[in-house]
Amino acid sequence: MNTLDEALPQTENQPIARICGQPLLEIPRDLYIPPEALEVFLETFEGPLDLLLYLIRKHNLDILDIPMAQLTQQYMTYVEMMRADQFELAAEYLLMTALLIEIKSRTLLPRPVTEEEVETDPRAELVRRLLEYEQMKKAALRLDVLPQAQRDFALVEVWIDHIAAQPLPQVNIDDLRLAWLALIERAKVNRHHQIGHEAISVRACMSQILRQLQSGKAVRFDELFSPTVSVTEVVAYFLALLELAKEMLVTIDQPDNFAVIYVKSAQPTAAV
Amino acid sequence: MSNQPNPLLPSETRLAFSEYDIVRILETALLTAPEPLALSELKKLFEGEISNKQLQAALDTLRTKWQDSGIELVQVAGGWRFRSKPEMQVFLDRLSPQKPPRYSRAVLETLAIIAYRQPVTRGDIEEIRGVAVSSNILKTLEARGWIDSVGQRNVPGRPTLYATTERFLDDLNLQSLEQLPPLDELVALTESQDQPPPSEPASEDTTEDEQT
Amino acid sequence: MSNQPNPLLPSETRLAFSEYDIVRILETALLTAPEPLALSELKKLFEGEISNKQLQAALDTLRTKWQDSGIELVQVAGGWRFRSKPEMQVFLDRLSPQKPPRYSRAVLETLAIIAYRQPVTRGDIEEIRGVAVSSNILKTLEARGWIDSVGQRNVPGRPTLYATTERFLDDLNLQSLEQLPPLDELVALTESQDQPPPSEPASEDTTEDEQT
Repeated sequence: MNTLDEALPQTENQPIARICGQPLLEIPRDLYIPPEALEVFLETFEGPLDLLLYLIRKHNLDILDIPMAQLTQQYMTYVEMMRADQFELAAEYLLMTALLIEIKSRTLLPRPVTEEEVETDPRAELVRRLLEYEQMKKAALRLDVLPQAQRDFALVEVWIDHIAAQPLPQVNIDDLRLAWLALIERAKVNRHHQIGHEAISVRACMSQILRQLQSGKAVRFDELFSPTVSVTEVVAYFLALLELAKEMLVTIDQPDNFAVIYVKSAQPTAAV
Repeated sequence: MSNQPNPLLPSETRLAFSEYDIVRILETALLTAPEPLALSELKKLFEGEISNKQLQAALDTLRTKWQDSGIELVQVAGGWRFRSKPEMQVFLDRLSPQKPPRYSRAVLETLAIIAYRQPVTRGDIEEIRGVAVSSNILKTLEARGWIDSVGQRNVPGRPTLYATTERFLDDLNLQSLEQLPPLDELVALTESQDQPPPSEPASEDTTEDEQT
Repeated sequence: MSNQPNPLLPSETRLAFSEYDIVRILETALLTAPEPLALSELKKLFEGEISNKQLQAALDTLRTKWQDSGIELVQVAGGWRFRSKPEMQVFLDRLSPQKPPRYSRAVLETLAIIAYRQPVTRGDIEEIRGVAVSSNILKTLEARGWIDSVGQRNVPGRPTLYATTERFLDDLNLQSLEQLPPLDELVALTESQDQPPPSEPASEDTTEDEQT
């Protein structure tokens, strides 16, 4: 599992930079870095910890027993080179230089033999930080390998045809009942107008008959009645017809006694 | 981690895609595409290694495959896309509940008058409601297919007569107008129940009125 | 136009949904949803008229139904959703050749620290990485919807605490943070200098492995 080459962020075959047209495939093995590559080199590292880790792994140093002199010297070589070329160096690199020198000088001091407390290794904090950083660095690589939405797989989102299915207001019988009640209330309050208690069926038949007459042609009276209707419906239709005649909506003609009765819309032509 | 040879990719030997793979790839692309995919784009999926005939056949297969489900493959201006069927909307709406739109009181009262007193003219409605009826209200109900004009009254101006339609009955789940609550009952109900004049809500209403 | 009685809707008699209808409705909802759907949301589709057992059975049916196709039903932190199988990506990429940019190491390391150490402040991240964290990095991750601020640490300056979001897990197809790749164990460091740590083979292992 830990076989990844963690020292460098790049995958093997990917040039980290092109210098004078030549692909730079890896950080040069020795400490010499062509000046043109320095900036690229610096950008390759995510900071002093990253650079230190690189040096440690590169030179097979034991992270738990870092030879401070060697590491400090190498680190400073890089930093000095970069400064000499006047790259703007993040303050963190200089801060790390100071830290390394401090640790180195402390390790050089003779250990007080009589000390009762176990003195902590001055390198311990640096090692802890290096390990913690390395841990996160690896975690980042592994996170990046996980399949990722939009990069490694797509999400399914089928179109919802909202327009075709635009919701319309729903009405139910109760709505109508309430609306009618409100009307009655208002009618009672506003005037003593009596709203007729007319059978709905007759009014419905009136609409129906008017529809049948819409063409403007005269229709035989008996044709207005579907053969399957019940007696009450026949009565309702008849009353509707009378009502329509009363309201002058239809004309009823019977050319002769006992002849066929024709019903016709009273309007010229129902071009509505 | 994903560098095994992909069995779906024709190898260097340039095996043609099988019909099964074509359908499978098309389906995946159409389900994940944010936009309709034109035929030219669908061909890109196969880097041209597919004939128009094969493509068309695969689209037909896909369309048939999905026809009984809640989504369907359709051809729109921009190309092909899956979309949900309108009948599924009611379920999908439960996930993101928008308040169902409601008709204004003005619309409902107008509808009630037409339902109970048909055929009626706009004047009739205004007389009963006591306020002017905007033509928007009538248009809303006509557009809904719930009322239509059935003629004109033979009086000066020849006003249009409105009646409710069969569709109105269907939509309200009624078999006939007789199934509307009877007026007598309603009148009796109001007469018995109240004395305090409920003028307040009513007058409030007339002003709020005419939006649809 | 769409107001006929919907045969899928149980009528007033409260017929239970058939298994066929459940699967069909679930499928449509999951295919059209822009986000993963939690079980509680899936239940809303049926207005509660479905047991957990029925729901789970239907999800299993759906998963099986799709397993041979190019997309699959998966469970992520936010719930259930369909996604294309990674093996299909090679075809989908042909439709939109520009891939989303890969994140820089700085972004990835910041993300890892937030994911594994959350909740953390910017100072915590800088401490671990050893460099300043530009606000662009945090903005990039916030814009992706992968991190957000979950509060402030109660110290001077009240720095913002960051954590990963459900979306982060969803986009990585994970159900919980526990499914993130495990961290390498930090060897026991500070005590190591005097006596060799008891976990010697382990620590040896780690150091050896890292060498190149």
